[in-house]
Amino acid sequence: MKENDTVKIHLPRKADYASLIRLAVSGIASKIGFDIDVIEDIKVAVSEVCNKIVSLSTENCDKYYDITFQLFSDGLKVQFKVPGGFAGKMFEGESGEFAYAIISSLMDEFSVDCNGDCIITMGKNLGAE
Amino acid sequence: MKENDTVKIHLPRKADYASLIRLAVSGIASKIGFDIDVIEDIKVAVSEVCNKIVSLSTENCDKYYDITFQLFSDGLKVQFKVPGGFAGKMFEGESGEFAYAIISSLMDEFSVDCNGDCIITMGKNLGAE
Amino acid sequence: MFTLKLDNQTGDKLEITLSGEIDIASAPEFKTKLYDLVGDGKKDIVLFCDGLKYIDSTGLGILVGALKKVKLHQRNVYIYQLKDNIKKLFHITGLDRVFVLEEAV
Amino acid sequence: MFTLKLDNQTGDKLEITLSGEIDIASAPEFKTKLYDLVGDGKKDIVLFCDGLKYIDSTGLGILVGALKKVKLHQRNVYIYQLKDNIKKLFHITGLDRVFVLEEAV
Ligand SMILES: Nc1ncnc2c1ncn2[C@@H]1O[C@H](COP(=O)(O)OP(=O)(O)O)[C@@H](O)[C@H]1O
Ligand SMILES: Nc1ncnc2c1ncn2[C@@H]1O[C@H](COP(=O)(O)OP(=O)(O)O)[C@@H](O)[C@H]1O
Repeated sequence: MKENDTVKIHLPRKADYASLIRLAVSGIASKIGFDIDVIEDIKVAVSEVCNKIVSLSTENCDKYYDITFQLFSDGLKVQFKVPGGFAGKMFEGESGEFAYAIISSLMDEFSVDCNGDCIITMGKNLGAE
Repeated sequence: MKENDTVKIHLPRKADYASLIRLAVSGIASKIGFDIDVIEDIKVAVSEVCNKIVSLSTENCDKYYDITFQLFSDGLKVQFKVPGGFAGKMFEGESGEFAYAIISSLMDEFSVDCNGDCIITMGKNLGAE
Repeated sequence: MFTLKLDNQTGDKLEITLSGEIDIASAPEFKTKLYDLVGDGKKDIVLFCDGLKYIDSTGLGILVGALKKVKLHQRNVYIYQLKDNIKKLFHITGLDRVFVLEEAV
Repeated sequence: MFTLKLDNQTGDKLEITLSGEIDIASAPEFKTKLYDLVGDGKKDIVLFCDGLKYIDSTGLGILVGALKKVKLHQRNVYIYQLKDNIKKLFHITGLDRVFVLEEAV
């Protein structure tokens, strides 16, 4: 991991920004050198988390959220910080289980670490498949 | 101006992020409903400022900078915050003058407001041309 | 943006073409349109998906909801011509064994 | 990404095709390649730009630098077939009156 650049996007918790996220993920993932199928997988996985953040209501209902991308020479890490109670609900229910299965399968790393707030991390390595 | 969403992008001061900026600007401007030629103009104008931020060295040389997009139902505002001494140099010299002329001409609003740090603002209205 | 088009409707079968992107922005409209057509669930549902470019977990959940309705009447949901990237999502979620997936018509 | 291709070189003329995107990332390479070809500036420069999709103020500055070199020897820079979005930048900056812009060859 020679390089370590961060790109952070701060955006409204609104469904209409889904297409902007897919566009930004494409731009970032293609900079690392992933091929087109893997870029598609990363778009799907990132979008799943964004969708849950947008669609679930939270106690302290922030109007905005951040996506943090860490670019390495050999991979990409994507992080989201979400309130604790919220993270518990994200992967519940039918479509929550689908989301969890999809992200786990498409990404090389996927974790939800809670300590008060939760950090959702997903990673994809270059040349892992 | 019914809606007022903000998208903020925090990114490295590196030349290789130029294409990501153009992609993000396309995604944001197309959400507002600008036509393809106007989107092209906005990409060019935003990129001019990003280029100067990337290529000039500053005293307190931050490795990152922020671009703030405000989306209205009838237009787009883009803001950059840059150190004061830096803003003075951005539009100097031949290519600096070209940049200033290009941004002034392509955008409906363009201002550099300094009070210690400088806020560079550019705006484009929907349906103004 | 997605489109849902009713191609054909017989006594026991609804043929529907899905295309475009079913994401969080378009999911509510997709749910309303699909469930309106499915009604009580007394007909088989056939979905032609060769123009479907993107569907997320919310969209998959909506399809499962439709399946549940028709299963109550011993009917089924047939999904034709999924693109590879979307078929992958059906495999991952096990939904390839829940719906009837077919390559060609 | 851009490409700079030397098409033809005679005693008093260099013909070059530019294509792609000349942005802040590619400008240093563009400057080196162009100035290497221009040398002392004793030849006219002809640039074919129908494949040039993007150029920014830094790129324009580099073109002006080349122009200055050849003007020292009463030579000129001819720019052919600019796309409309780029021709607009030449008008805005007044460079349409500094270079010789031509529609077709
Ligand atoms: N991988 C999976 N993860 C979570 N749920 C699944 C998965 N695969 C299938 N399901 C479940 O399958 C169910 C399909 O509906 P159901 O009426 O039970 O069909 P069947 O009776 O044919 O199994 C859905 O409710 C869904 O929760
Ligand atoms: N709109 C403009 N803004 C700033 N500089 C310009 C503009 N138009 C032309 N120039 C200047 O024109 C110069 C062109 O070079 P020059 O050798 O002076 O050509 P000429 O002698 O034909 O005018 C450049 O140095 C550039 O600074």
